[in-house]
Amino acid sequence: MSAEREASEIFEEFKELTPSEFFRRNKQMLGFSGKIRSLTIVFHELITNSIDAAEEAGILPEMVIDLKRIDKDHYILRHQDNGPGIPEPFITKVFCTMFAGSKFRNIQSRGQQGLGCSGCVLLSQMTTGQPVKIRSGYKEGNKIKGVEMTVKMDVKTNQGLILDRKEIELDSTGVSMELHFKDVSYSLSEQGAFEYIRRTMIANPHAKIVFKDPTGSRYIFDRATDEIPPMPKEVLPHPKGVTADDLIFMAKHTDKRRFRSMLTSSLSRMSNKRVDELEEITGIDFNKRPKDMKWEEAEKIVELFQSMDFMAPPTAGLIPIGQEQVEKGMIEILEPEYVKTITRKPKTYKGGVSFVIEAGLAYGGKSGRVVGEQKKAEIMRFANRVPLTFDQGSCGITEALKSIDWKRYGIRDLENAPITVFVNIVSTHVPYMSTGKQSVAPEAEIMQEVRQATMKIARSLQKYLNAKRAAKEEAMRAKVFETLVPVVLKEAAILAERDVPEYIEVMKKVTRNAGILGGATDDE
Amino acid sequence: MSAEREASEIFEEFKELTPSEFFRRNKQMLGFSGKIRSLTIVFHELITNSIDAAEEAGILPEMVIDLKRIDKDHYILRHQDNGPGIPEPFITKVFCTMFAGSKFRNIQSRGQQGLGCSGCVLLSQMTTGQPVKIRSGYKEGNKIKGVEMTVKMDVKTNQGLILDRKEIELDSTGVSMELHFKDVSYSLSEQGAFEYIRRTMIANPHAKIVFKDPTGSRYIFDRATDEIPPMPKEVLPHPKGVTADDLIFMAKHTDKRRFRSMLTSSLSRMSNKRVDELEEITGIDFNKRPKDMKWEEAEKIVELFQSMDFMAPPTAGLIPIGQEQVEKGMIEILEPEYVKTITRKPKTYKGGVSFVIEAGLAYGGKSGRVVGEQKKAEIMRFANRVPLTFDQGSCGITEALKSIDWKRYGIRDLENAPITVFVNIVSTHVPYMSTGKQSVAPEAEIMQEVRQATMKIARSLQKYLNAKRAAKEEAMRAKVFETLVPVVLKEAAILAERDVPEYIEVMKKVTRNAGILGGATDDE
Amino acid sequence: MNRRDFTLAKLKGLGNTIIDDVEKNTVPAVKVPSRGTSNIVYDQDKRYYVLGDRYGQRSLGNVKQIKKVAQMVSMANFCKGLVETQKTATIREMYYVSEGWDVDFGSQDESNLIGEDLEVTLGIAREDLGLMPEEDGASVYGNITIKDDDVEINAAKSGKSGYSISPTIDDVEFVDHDVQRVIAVETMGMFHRMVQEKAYKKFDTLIVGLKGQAARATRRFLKRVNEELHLPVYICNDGDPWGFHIAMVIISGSAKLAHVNHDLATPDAKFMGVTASDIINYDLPTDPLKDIDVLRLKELAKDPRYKNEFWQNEIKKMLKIGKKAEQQSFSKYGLEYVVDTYFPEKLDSM
Amino acid sequence: MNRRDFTLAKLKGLGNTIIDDVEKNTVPAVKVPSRGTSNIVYDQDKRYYVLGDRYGQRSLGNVKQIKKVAQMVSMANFCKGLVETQKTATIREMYYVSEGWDVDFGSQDESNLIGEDLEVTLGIAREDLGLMPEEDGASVYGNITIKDDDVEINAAKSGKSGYSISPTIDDVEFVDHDVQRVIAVETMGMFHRMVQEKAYKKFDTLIVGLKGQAARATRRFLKRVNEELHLPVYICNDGDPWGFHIAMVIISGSAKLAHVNHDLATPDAKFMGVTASDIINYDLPTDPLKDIDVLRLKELAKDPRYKNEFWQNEIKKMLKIGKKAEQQSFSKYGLEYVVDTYFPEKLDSM
Repeated sequence: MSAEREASEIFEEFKELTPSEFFRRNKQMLGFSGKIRSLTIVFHELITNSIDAAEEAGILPEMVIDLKRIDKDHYILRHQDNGPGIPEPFITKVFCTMFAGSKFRNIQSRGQQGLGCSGCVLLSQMTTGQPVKIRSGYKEGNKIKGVEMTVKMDVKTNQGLILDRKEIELDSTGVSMELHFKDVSYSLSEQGAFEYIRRTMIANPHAKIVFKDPTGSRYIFDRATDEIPPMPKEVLPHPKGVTADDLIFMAKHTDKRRFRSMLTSSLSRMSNKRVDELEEITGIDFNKRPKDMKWEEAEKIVELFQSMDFMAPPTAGLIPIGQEQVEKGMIEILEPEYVKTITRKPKTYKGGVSFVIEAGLAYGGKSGRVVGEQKKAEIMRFANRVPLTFDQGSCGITEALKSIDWKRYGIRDLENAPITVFVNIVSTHVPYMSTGKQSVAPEAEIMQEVRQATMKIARSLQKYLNAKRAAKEEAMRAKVFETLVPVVLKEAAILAERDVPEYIEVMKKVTRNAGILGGATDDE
Repeated sequence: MSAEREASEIFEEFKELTPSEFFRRNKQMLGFSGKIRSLTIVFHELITNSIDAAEEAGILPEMVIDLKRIDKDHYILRHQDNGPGIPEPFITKVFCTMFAGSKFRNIQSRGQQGLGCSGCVLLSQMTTGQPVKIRSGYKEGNKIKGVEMTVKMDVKTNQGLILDRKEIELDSTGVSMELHFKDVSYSLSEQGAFEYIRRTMIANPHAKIVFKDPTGSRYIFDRATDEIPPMPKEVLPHPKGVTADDLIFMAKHTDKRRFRSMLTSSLSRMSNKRVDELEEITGIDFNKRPKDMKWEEAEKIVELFQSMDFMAPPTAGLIPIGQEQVEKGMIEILEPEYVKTITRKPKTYKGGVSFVIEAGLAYGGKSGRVVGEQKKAEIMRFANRVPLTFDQGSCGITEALKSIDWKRYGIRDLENAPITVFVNIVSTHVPYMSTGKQSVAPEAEIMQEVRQATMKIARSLQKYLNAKRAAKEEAMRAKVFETLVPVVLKEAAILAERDVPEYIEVMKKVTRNAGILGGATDDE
Repeated sequence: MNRRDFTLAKLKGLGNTIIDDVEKNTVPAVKVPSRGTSNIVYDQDKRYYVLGDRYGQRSLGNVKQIKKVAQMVSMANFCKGLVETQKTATIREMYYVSEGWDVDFGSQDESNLIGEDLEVTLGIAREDLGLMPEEDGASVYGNITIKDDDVEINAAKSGKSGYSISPTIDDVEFVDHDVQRVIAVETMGMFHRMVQEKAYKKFDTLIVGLKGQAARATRRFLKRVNEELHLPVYICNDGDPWGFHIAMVIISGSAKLAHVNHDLATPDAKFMGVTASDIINYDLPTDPLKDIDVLRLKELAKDPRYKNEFWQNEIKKMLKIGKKAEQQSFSKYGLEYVVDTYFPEKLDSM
Repeated sequence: MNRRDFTLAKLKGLGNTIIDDVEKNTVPAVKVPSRGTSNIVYDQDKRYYVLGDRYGQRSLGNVKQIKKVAQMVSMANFCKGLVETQKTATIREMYYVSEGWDVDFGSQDESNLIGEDLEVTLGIAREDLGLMPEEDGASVYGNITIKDDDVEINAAKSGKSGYSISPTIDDVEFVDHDVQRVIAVETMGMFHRMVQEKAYKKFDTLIVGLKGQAARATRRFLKRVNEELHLPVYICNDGDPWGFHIAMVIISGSAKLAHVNHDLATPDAKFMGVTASDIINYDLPTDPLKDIDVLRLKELAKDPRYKNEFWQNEIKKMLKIGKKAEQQSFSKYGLEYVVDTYFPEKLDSM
C-alpha cells in the first residue's frame, strides 16, 4: 500500500491547458478519426468557410482546389477562394486560435464552431510538422492589400507564430492556403472528398469549384445560377426557444439598464404589451437592473412563455436555397430525366426554433448511385446547404424518408430505383445528434416536414411515371383489340357452326374504348 | 443581391470564446446528450474523480451518494468522498475552469480530460441556474483545514465566482458537493446510473459506496478487499509509440540543453548506446539544442524507431485490478455459481503502447441480466476500471467477444446463457473510438488479447460445466445399461429360440463402462 | 338428351350468344358466374356448397376481358373436338396444345383459371368437357363388378391394391355387387391392413383407399355408389383437422368447386374416423396439436358444414386435449385391433 | 431354401450371435454394414451401386449403441412374427406397435433408421421382412396376366387406370403375356394418353405409369419383367434432371438403397425420355432451367452412373441451351403426336 499523500502535494501537478493543447490530445473531437473522414472534414471546413465568406461579402463564390498526392496517405492541399480576404491582423487568429471566429451569432450559417480553419492547421501540423502558407488579398478603401505569410500554431498559447511575412501585389481579393497532411486518404466513396464537392455543388448552385484530383484530372463544377442567396439576417431568439439559463446569460451581458428593455431588445416578438402581461402575472419588478434577475424569476418567465401566444418567429433569419435553385443544382449535376423540387414554408420545432425543409427528387440520368452494374437510390442530406456525409443510419432525415410508403408513389423498391433524394434543412439551430454534426436529431416536427415535403414531390414523380406508362399502354391496348376481336369471332363462329358475321361496327365501338380501361364489370 | 462588403467590416464581428462558453454552446461534446446518459456521465465524472483522488493519497476510497428527486427530471445530487480534499486555492479551478486538472500526464488513470467536475457544474448551472455547494477538508501539516464554499462558473472568463465562503471544522479529509440538475433522468437500465455504480464496484473491489436512490432506498456496496491498488507510476513514452509531432513537442518544452539528453530523459528504453546508433545512421547532430530540431529530422528518427529493437515498454505504469481482486469483485456483486478470472501479461499495440487485458466469467447466481423472465448474457466492459456504458455495439471488446466460437466452450447460445463477461483494458492510452470514450477501437492486438484471455477462462468454465454434466450423465448411463441389457438378451433369446443365458459377468463388464463413452466403433 | 349431347349444345350456345350480339351490332359480352367467396353459399337443403347468382360480364370492349373471352372460346372449341371424338386430355396437355392457338396462355395457372371459368359459364363439369385431372382416383377393393367400355372388372380380383378409379369414372357402369356398405380410409397403409385382415368379408364392404384428399373421380365414384347402389358410405380418417376435412369435402363438397358440387358431394356419407373422444376412450398414442392444427380447427368450428353438435363438440374437445392421433395408432394394441375391435364398435354406434 | 425360410434363418442368426457372445462371457456386439457415403460404391460390372465392406460395431458396452441394439432385436422379433404369419405391416404401424415394446422409438425417423439398419445387417430387403412402404406402386396397362394368391388378373382388363402394383409384388406370379416390351412413363397424364391412343396395340407393349419417382415395388416389377420375361424396358420421362434421374434410379439403383439394389436395379432398361437433342430437334415448348436444375445437372455430370458419352453430351447440351421440356409438351403438335410420331421415331433409333 502506498503511503498517504497530502492534497497539497498532489495539486503540485495541477495545470491548465489551452484549447489547442486540449484538442491536440483529443483530435477525434474535431471529427478527425479515420483517414477518409479526416480529409473530407478538411474539405468541409475550408469549402464552407470560403462560401460563407464570399456570400457575406456579396461575391459569387468560386474556388480552385488542388490535391496532390506526395506519397501514400501524404497529400498537399491548395485551396484558393475569391472571397473578401482576411485582414492581416486576423490571419493568425483565424488559422491558429481555436474558439475564435465570426460565426457565433444567432444566424443560419454553414459552419459555426470556430474550430474549422484552426482545426485543419492543427491536423496538418500534428501529422507533418509543416507550417501553413497563406495569401490574403483584401480591400482597404479602394486598394487591394496583399500579404503572404507562413504561420505555425503554438499550442501552448493557442496563438499563431509568424515564420515569414511579405507584402505582395494582388489583382483580386480572396484567400489561398497550402496545407500538408499525412494519415489522410482521398477516396471516391460516398464518404470521400470528391462526393463531398459534388453534393456541395447541388446545394450551392451559385458556387463554382475547379478541382484537380490526385490523378491530375481537372473537374470544373460550373455554377448553375448567378444569383447570390440573400444574407440571412441575425434574428433575435424567440421566447418559446429560450431557457432560463439563456435569459440569465442575456441579463448578465446586456447593455440595457432595465430588465424590461433588455427583454424587448433581446427577444423577438416581445412587445411592451407582452412585457406588461408578464409583469402582472409574475409580480416581478421589471424595472430592476438585469443583473439582479434571479434564476427562479427567469424560470417563472420561461414557463410563462410556454403558455403564452406569440407570433411565429421571424423567418428573415432563414434563407433556403429555393425551389428553383435546388432544381438548377440537381439538373446541372445529375442531368436527370425528371426532377421535382420543393421549398416548404417555415415551421418550428421544440416550440420556437424555426426551420425550413427543402426536398428534391431526381429520376433517371445520373441520378442514384451505381453499385456494381446496378443503379441504387441515394439519399443526399444537407443542413444549411452543407452535405451531411457520415452517420446516415442514425439521421432523422434518413429515418423520415425510410418511413415513407414509396409503393404508394409507384416506386416499388426505393433501394433499387435510379433516384436521388435531396433534403436540406435550414435553421439557425439545426438539432445535430452528435459532436460531428453529421446527423439530425429525429425531432417529430422535422421528421413530419421531411415526410410531407418528400411525399408532395413524390406525387409529382408518380404522375410523371404514370403518364409515361399510360402512353405506352394506350398504344398497346388498341393493338390488343385489333388482334383479338377477329380471333374471338372466328372461334365463336366455329363453335356455333355459323359464318363469321360482318363486324366493322362492333370493332369501331370496341376500339373507341382503347383509351379507357372500364366497360363491363368483372368481379375478379 | 446584397451589396459587396469589405473584409474589415465582416471582421468587426470576430470574437474569441473561452472553453466554458464554447461548451455551453456544445454540451453534447461533453457527453451530455439524452436525459439518462447525462446523469450517468455526471455519476461517472464524480465517482472516478473521488476514487482517483483517494488512491493518489493512499486512502481506501469511500463515497456517500444521495440522489433526491425534486420533480420530474429535476434532481439534487449530494456526493461525498473521503479523499485528500482540495486545497482552497484550487477549489474554483477544479469546479469552474475547463481544461484544468491534474491528470494530463502519461499515466494510467480513470478520467483524463480535465472536463469532469467543471463539466458537471456547467450542466447544473445551465439547467437550474444553481451554484454548487462545496466542502473540502484537507491536511495542512498535521491539521485538517475545512472550508465550505458556494461557487458559480463565469463562462465568459472560464473562472469561478465565489458567492459565499466560510471555514468549518472537519474530522476528516474529503470533498463533498451538492449539485442541482434538470433535464436528467434516473434509470435502472443498463445505461443508467445504478448499473454504473454496480459495475464500478466490480472493477474496484477496494472501494465502498453507500447510495441512496430517489425512492429513498439505501444500497451499501461494501468493499471486497482492503488492498489499495498501488499507484501507477508515470512512465516515459516508448520510442515505438511516439510521432514526429510528439518529438517536436517534447523538444519545444524540454528543459534539457541538448537533443541527446532530451531523448534519453524523455523516452523510456532510450540508452546512450541507442542514441549513438541513431546519430550514426541519421547523421543528425544530436548535440544541438532541442529547439533546433527540424520536422524532417524528427520524422527520420521516428521512422528509424520503427525498425530498431527496443525492450518492451516498462509496465510500472500499468496497474491492473488483478486476477484475485476481479474475482472478489465479481463474487461480491454477482454471487455466482462459478467464477473464473484472469489478468494477462502486458502486451503492446501500434508498436509501442502497452496494455493489459483482464477478463472474468461468472456463471449462475446473479450473473447475466434478467430480460422479461429470461436470463440473458451481459457484457461488462471497462477501461482502466471505468465502466464503458454506451456504444457497446461499435466497441472492439464486444466485437472480439462476439467473434469467439462459444459453442466450442460448451455454451451453445451465449445470448441466452446466465453469464456475465467482464473485460477490463488497462493502458495509459486506451484507444477510444469517439469523443464520449465509451468504446475501444478494434486494434488487432487488443482484440486478440481479449479473445485469448476470454477463451482461456472459457475453457475453465467449460470444464466446470462438463464436470457438472458428466456427473449427471454417468448416473444416467449406468441406469441405461441396467435397463437395456436384459431387454436385448430377452429379445435375442426369443429371436434365437433359446433360453436367456446367465449374464452377470457381461453385465459387470458393461457397467464398468458407464463412466466412459467409448468402446466399439460406430461410424455414424 | 344424354350428357354428351347436352354438353355439345351448351358449347354451341356459347358461340351463338357472341355471334348473335355481333349481328345485333352490340359489343358481345359473356356472363361468367362469380367464383368469389361472397358468391359461394352453403345450401342447407342440399347440404353442400352451391354458387350464388352473382356473375361478371366479360366484354369484348375491355382490354383485359377480351383476352379471357378469346381464351375461353378457343378452349371451348378444343373441348368440342374432344367431346366429338370421345377423347380426353389433361389440362397440362391442353396448355401445350394452346401454343398453336391464335391466343395463348401465359402460364398453366392462367389456363386452369379459364378452364374453371368455362365450367361455371356452361354449368358443365370439366370431365364432361373431356378435360381430365392428372391425378388418379382412389383404390377400390371388394366384391363389385363394373363395366368400362366392354371390359368387366371385379374389384376383388384386381390384385392386392384393388381397382384404380380412373378420371373417366362417369363412363363406367355398375354391373353387380355383393356388399352392404363402403368404407373409405385415408391412407393406403390402412387400405392394405383392411385387405389383409379381410375386412371386406367381415363387414361386407367395399374398401376405398383415398390417398389423402379425395380426387374428383373418387368423390364422383362415392356419390354414384351411394345414390345408384344405395350403399351407405363411411369415411374413416385420421383424428386431426385435415382428416376431418377430407371427410367433410366428400360429404358436403368443397367451396372452391361449388359449381360442380351437385355432381361430387355425397351428403349422406358418414364420418367414421378418429375423433377426440376416440383418442380419450382408446388411450391412443398422440402428437401434440401444432399451431397450424389449432388454427385450422378454429376455422372449421366456424364453417357452416361443421355447424352440428357432433362436430362442435369434437372440435372443442380436440382443442381442449391439444392432441391428435392417426388411424394407424390403433396398432399400439396390435395390427388386427383396428379391424377386430375398433371398426365393429364404431359401426355399431352409427 | 425359399425366400421366407432364408429370411427366418437370418433373423434367428442375429439372435444367436448375441446369445453366443454372452455364453462366451464377451460383451455382445452386432456388425452393421456402414451406409455412409464413403461405403457406397458404384459397381462397374453389376452397373449399380453396392455397399462396400466397411461396417460399424454396435456394442452392448456403449450407452448409445446398446439402445440401438435393443431396438433392432425387438424389431427383428416383430418381423419374425410377420414372416411367420405371412402378414405385412407398414413402418408407420410398426412405429405404433413399438409403443408396447420394452424399448421404444423417439420418432418415426428413428424407427425408419433402425429398419434400414436391420435390412443391411441381415442383407434382406424390408419387403421380405414384412415391412411395407405406405406408397403404392405404378399402374400397369396391357396384355399381361398375373396371379396374386389365387386370383388371376389381366392388366388390359382392369379398367382405364390398369393394374396397380402392390407392395407385395414379390408374391405375384407371371402367368402369361403377349407383349414385346415395356414402356414406363413419368406421369399418369401420359399413361392415359397412351391408353387412349392405343399405344399398347401399336407397340405391343405394357404401359407403366410411374407417378414420379418409382416406388420400390415398381422397380421390383420392372426388374422382374425384364429378367423373368426377357422384355426390354424403356423409360420415358420429362426432359429435365429430375426426369433423367427417375430413369437412372430404375436402371442403376439409388445410392441410398445400395444394400438392396441387387433386387431393384434393372441395368438393361433404356432411357427413352425427352433429351436436350429432342428439345432442339422437335422445337418443343420449354421452361428455362432454374438454378436448382442447373445445380442438379452438374451433380449428375459427376455421378458415375452418367459417365457414358450419351449422358455427358445430353447434360452438356441441356446446360448450354438452358432449357427443359415436359413429355406432354409434344401436345403442341396435337394430342396424338407423341404416340403417332415421337415414340415410333424414338423406338426406331434405339
